[in-house]
Amino acid sequence: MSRATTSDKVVDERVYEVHELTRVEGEGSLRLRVKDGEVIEARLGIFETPRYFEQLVVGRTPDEVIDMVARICGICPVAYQMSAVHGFEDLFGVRIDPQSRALRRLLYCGEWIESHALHIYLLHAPDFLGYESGIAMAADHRPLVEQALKMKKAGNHLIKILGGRPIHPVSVRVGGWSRAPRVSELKEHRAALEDGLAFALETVKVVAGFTMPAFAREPRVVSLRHPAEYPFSDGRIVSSDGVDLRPSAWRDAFEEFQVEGSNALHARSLDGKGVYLLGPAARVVLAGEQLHPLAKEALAASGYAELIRTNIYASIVARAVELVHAFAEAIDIIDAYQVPAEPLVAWHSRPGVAAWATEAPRGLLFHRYEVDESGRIRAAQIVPPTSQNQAAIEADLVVAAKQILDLPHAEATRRLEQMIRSYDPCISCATHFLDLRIEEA
Amino acid sequence: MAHAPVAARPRVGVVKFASCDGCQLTLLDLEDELLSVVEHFDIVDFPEATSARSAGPYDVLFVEGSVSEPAHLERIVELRRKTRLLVTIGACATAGGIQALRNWADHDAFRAGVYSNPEWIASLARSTPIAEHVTVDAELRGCPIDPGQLVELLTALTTGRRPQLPDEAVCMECKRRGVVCVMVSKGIPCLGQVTQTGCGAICPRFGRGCYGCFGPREQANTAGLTSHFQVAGDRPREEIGRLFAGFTAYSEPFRSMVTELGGVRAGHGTTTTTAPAPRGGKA
Amino acid sequence: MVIPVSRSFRGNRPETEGPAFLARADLQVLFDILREDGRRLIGPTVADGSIIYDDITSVDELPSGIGDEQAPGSYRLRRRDDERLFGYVVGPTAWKKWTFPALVPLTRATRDGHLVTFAPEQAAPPTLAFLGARACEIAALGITDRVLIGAEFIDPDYMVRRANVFIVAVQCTTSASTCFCTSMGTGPEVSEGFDLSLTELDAGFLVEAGTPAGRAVLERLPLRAASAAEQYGAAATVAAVRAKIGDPVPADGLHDRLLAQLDHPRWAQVAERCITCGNCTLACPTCFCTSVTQATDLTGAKAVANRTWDSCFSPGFAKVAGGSFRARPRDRYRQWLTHKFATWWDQFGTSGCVGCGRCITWCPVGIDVREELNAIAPPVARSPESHLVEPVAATPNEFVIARVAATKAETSDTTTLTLIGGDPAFSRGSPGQFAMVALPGFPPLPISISRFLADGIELTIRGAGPATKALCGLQVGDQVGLRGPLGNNWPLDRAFGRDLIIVTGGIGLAPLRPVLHAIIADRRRFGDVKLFYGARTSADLLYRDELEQWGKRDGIDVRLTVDRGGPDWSGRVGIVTHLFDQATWDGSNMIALVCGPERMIQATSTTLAGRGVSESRIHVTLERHMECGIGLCGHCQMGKYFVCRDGPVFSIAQLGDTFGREGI
Amino acid sequence: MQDQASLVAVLNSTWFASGLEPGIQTHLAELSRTFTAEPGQELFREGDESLVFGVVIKGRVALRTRVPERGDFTILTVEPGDVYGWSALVPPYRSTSTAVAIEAVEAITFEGPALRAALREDAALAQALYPRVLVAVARRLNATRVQLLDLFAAEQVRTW
Repeated sequence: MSRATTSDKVVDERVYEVHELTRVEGEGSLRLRVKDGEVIEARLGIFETPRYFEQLVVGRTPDEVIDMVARICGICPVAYQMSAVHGFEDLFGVRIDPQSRALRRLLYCGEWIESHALHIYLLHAPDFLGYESGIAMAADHRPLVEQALKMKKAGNHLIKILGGRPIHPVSVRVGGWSRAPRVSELKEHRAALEDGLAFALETVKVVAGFTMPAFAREPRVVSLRHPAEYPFSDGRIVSSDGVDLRPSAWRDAFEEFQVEGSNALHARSLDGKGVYLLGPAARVVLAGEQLHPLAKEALAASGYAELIRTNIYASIVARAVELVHAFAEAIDIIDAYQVPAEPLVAWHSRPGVAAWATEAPRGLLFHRYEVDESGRIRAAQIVPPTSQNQAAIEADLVVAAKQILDLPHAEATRRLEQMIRSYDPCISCATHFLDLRIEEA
Repeated sequence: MAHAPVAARPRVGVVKFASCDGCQLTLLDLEDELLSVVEHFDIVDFPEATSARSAGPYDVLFVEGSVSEPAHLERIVELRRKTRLLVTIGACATAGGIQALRNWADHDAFRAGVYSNPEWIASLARSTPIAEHVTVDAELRGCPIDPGQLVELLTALTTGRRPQLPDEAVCMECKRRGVVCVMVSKGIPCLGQVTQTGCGAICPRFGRGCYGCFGPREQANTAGLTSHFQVAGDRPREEIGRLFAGFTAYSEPFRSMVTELGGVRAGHGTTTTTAPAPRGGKA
Repeated sequence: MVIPVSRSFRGNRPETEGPAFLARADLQVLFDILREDGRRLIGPTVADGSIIYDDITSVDELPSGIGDEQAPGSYRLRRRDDERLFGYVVGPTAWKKWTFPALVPLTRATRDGHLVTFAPEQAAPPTLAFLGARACEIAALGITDRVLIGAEFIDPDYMVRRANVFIVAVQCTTSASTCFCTSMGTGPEVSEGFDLSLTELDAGFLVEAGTPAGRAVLERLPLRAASAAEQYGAAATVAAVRAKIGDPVPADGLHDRLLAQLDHPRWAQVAERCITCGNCTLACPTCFCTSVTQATDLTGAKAVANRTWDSCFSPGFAKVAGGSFRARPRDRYRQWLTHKFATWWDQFGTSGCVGCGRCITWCPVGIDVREELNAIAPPVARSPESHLVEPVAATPNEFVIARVAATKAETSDTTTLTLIGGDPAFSRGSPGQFAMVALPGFPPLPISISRFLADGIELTIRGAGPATKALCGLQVGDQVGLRGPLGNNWPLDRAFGRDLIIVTGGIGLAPLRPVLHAIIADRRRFGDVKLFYGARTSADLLYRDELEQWGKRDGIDVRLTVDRGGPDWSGRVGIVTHLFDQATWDGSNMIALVCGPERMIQATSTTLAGRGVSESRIHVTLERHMECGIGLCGHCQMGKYFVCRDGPVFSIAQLGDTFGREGI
Repeated sequence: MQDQASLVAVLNSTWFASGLEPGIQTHLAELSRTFTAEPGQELFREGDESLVFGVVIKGRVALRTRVPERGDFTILTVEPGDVYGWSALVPPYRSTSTAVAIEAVEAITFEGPALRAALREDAALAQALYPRVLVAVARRLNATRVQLLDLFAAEQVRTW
């Protein structure tokens, strides 16, 4: 994959180009060609090296798959474990202990906190405040960054209590947990979560105070929705225009396809309605009703409840609101926690298709595995949120292009980068591939 | 004073090859130390964390990820040229990573099984550790690396001493922490004896067998362990092979065990030796 | 409440001194008394599929009706068909977890410009009561006492922790397939080393006091006299256990037989199965090997030295700059087994094994020491060289501060430091002794003392690694931490009235330099004195000026030779032995002092023997990996010696056939 | 040219020839002659035919070998009591190094061809002498091996 597509030297043509996007996870590039005011090319190039996960898991057992797919992403390993484990338990008909289920939500809270805090303060906020990095930002806003790190640590530590380490935790197994925490272990962490909650609420105010570049477009949004809880790993896949599916049935409405010049597959909906948006903004729009009361209040108070539908830059507010939710729900779960009677319930493999979608910090993450008679994976498909968002990002680049034409070139390029960061693209996630043979099968 | 740090405020770079970014993220996960780390180290290049870029030279370069596409080949040599101390971080950089499982498979079958247009994508037939291409001054093992070991390495750099990275078995960590051996007391197969410690014996502490993400320790007696699994544990060869076919599978002697016992299905959809339907949870 | 109850029973205590009976229902009273006395109770409880020793407060936490089944490489809990509270054998982790913790902070150090400080960590251990210690486990504590507080050097941390423990022993009424206490003479009967002992019967316990402290507690228990039947029943059960275990490892002559088998092919065979994971050593109740790691902050101004359990099975354990002295797994297995069952006797006058069977059960691949052993042995006396001076900072965690008064570059990579202060003990040290030298954040290093001054010492250091380079980089005014003088000395007194030959090479001249100073100070007491000194090149010769003086002025036959003769060098070329291969002089009245790489020592002693210098008159120094310098950490063990404590000077005769043998 | 008696005495004082039977010593003495060299004087040159086998009595002889582009290197110095020129007794009778006196040297020397002839004819002489030549060469060999180990070399110092 060519890492530096050199800009053509056409007289009346402007090229906005970032050969290596920074403050995003993974390796991607941006290229926007505008000719006589008309956008003729808008591309988020992804040159992150392929690692063939869908192939690597072939022949492995479900529990091995849970360990392996976590390695797709260092920022959201839990999401990968969650989509996989729920898919297998759905296929095998495993009923896990209610407390085990609560712990799964708690684990997801930890990841949302860690990922959102990282993105808001270390990756995205510097754009609004004009710094090259969160670290540089600390020079002028040390208390803010220190608090942010504390918040991030609270999330990481939650994952560590449950899974041994913040990145690639080890305890999620088909049937529950290889080890369930003692009540005291969680209670000891409660105070840190209380502090985190307080600062998360503060964070909503802080980011709502940022000046958002003008941007107007109402995308089609997709996420999980659950009648009783904010969506993590359960509910139905819904869209702003009437899609309503079991989390296992993603392929009934969507498909992936390969695009030249990208190591990631794009996704589109089969009904031809094209692009759609995933992530915090989509979830808040579709499932805001189930937000924790504290998060709901914060959203209302922020004055962004409507704007996050149309202004992609405002996704940072949605992210902050979810931060509040994750802290608040984590505390509720800990208060109600009892050690599961049976942390790991026995199960037996059965052949068939194990498919499920859960809500990664960046949006809907779909896994599909064909399990054979010997309990091994025959084929796999993994559709991460970023490859689904990619089309939406490129569509928005076109919209944004019209608004930045009068800006100085460097400033315009920076603005485009900022917009891309609004999606919190996770490029190493995106670099995974559909196995077309499944289609034929 | 007595000690001779690498430099007053070393110029540090953090770069990635084929990886999940988890190991460089570990640097950002040093929430308590991060701000004082950047006081003692001049982080000149770290794309995931800052838009400020530098093409080197570097006093210290942290390299994440494995060499797995053609462009990587010259890039790592070029980086080595600009670097005083090159430190590989994580299983991908030190062992080739989970993606090195493809080294046992037919790469073209892999690509064809994966792409409608494989010709659009460049990748190498083998995913290989950095040390297979350039001299490495120090390595942090693990998938991901251990924050404590990262801090140890950073403080060793500022103090000018040799970093203390144990070459012993995970078992030592289990015993020091009073963790009851899962293999002896539960019959769970565990690679702890042949795996280098540094993780803090996480898996045994969480009721699982070690799956070797820190890679083989010095003089790892994998053959001895394997024959024990076969004889005492009565486990099929291919199941033992899959134990070794993990995140550091491409490091010897794990590599030989995978080659000898199987455990990686070559290419897409091919079948493998029979194994009993797995039983999860408590039997 | 407890106390009134127990008081009310006072009157009922038996007049006879025989064992008393404690009803099962009253065991909690013992718990409460011990806790009222301010003790944390550590006892058996079920956790994570095994019976571990942990904090407990109530009888309900005991493994009631739970037993264990142990076999090589396997441990499982099983339901007993009774409700016995102590119906198991021994848990996975030995009591040393509390008396000799896996991690102990030793020293806190700081550096501020030139100034350094070293503050020993003071252990403030909890007051504990061990409930349910078995005969083998109590024996193990006794052995550890000998090792860590029984000789001239002591481990202060262990001492305080150990002193704080009240031991409630429990007689074994059951055994595991892995037990062999009977062969090791440590059980199953508990006969000493306890404060209280319990023998469990269905209805309760026979109780006996072993110490005044135990007696004091016993007097507060609700007891009645044990019936003859109860006493007989208890005795019979324990006797049955002894009978069941039998004598799996007959122990007569084990020491000698084992040491006679250093070349047995079995070492290689067992090494194929052994994973060298170290589990056996860490599960062992008597293994005491440790390593020290340095934890520094980013500024390097603060450092903590932590001591952790280590194992002779780890590749790095016996490593020195040149490599490991026990490179092969077979060497390490042999080291462990011969130390446990043989050389332990030479060092401590006891076996290192108590027959608890942990190394068998917790060996993941089920290697059974009993199978690997072949029979028995009487103790032999230890033969340490005594110290001339009581060293300062004699524990592993103390240091005295000395200041660099001068530095002299001897060669491109070697520097001599003059250290002033420290302690007068250093100046009273004796040629051949060494000092442990520490900089905050760096591992302390054993460095030979190359000159004794009225108010300090000189150290000659070759900058080979970061720590030694840091020492070579010290400037005048910088401070270092010192412990010593340690190790034994060159037996100069043996050379009075005799001829003396000193053969050395490279940095090896440093520990011999004080010998020459001593000779010159008292030249007449010695006969003909030769100094044969080799170096790689002429540029690598140490103490050039002094060498010249010794030859010209002090009547010493100084002969230099180099391995590589450059154009600038008109002196001798060739290895040191070459200096007297051709000689015709008679060594029958000669004492030889040799210091250098082991291979050079071998070549030299062979040649010397050819000159008629007997092995008992050839004294050499050995290099080994030293960490504590006082025989407490185990790294420098060589056969029956700790090189740091019993050496570094040995006669070839003393070393016997272990010298030059691979993997010792 | 010294008289027999003193030559025998001198020979006897050396490790190489001490304790030989009187008969053999006399025979050796007949074949030998004393030899002196000034500092810097070259005794023989590497590669030339080796004509002289000698025992150093006083002074020191350096054995040098030439390394192309690095010049002469002293590989060994021969000290009193030791022999040089053993290649005069071993085919192809060519010197394996260049010998230079680095101090005033006194030696007892034997003409190679003559000594070889004598060893061929006088079985007793051969029987007594060859073992000692062998020991001398064996010592060279062992010393060379130890030298090759480069025992005092500093192990390569890395940053870590």
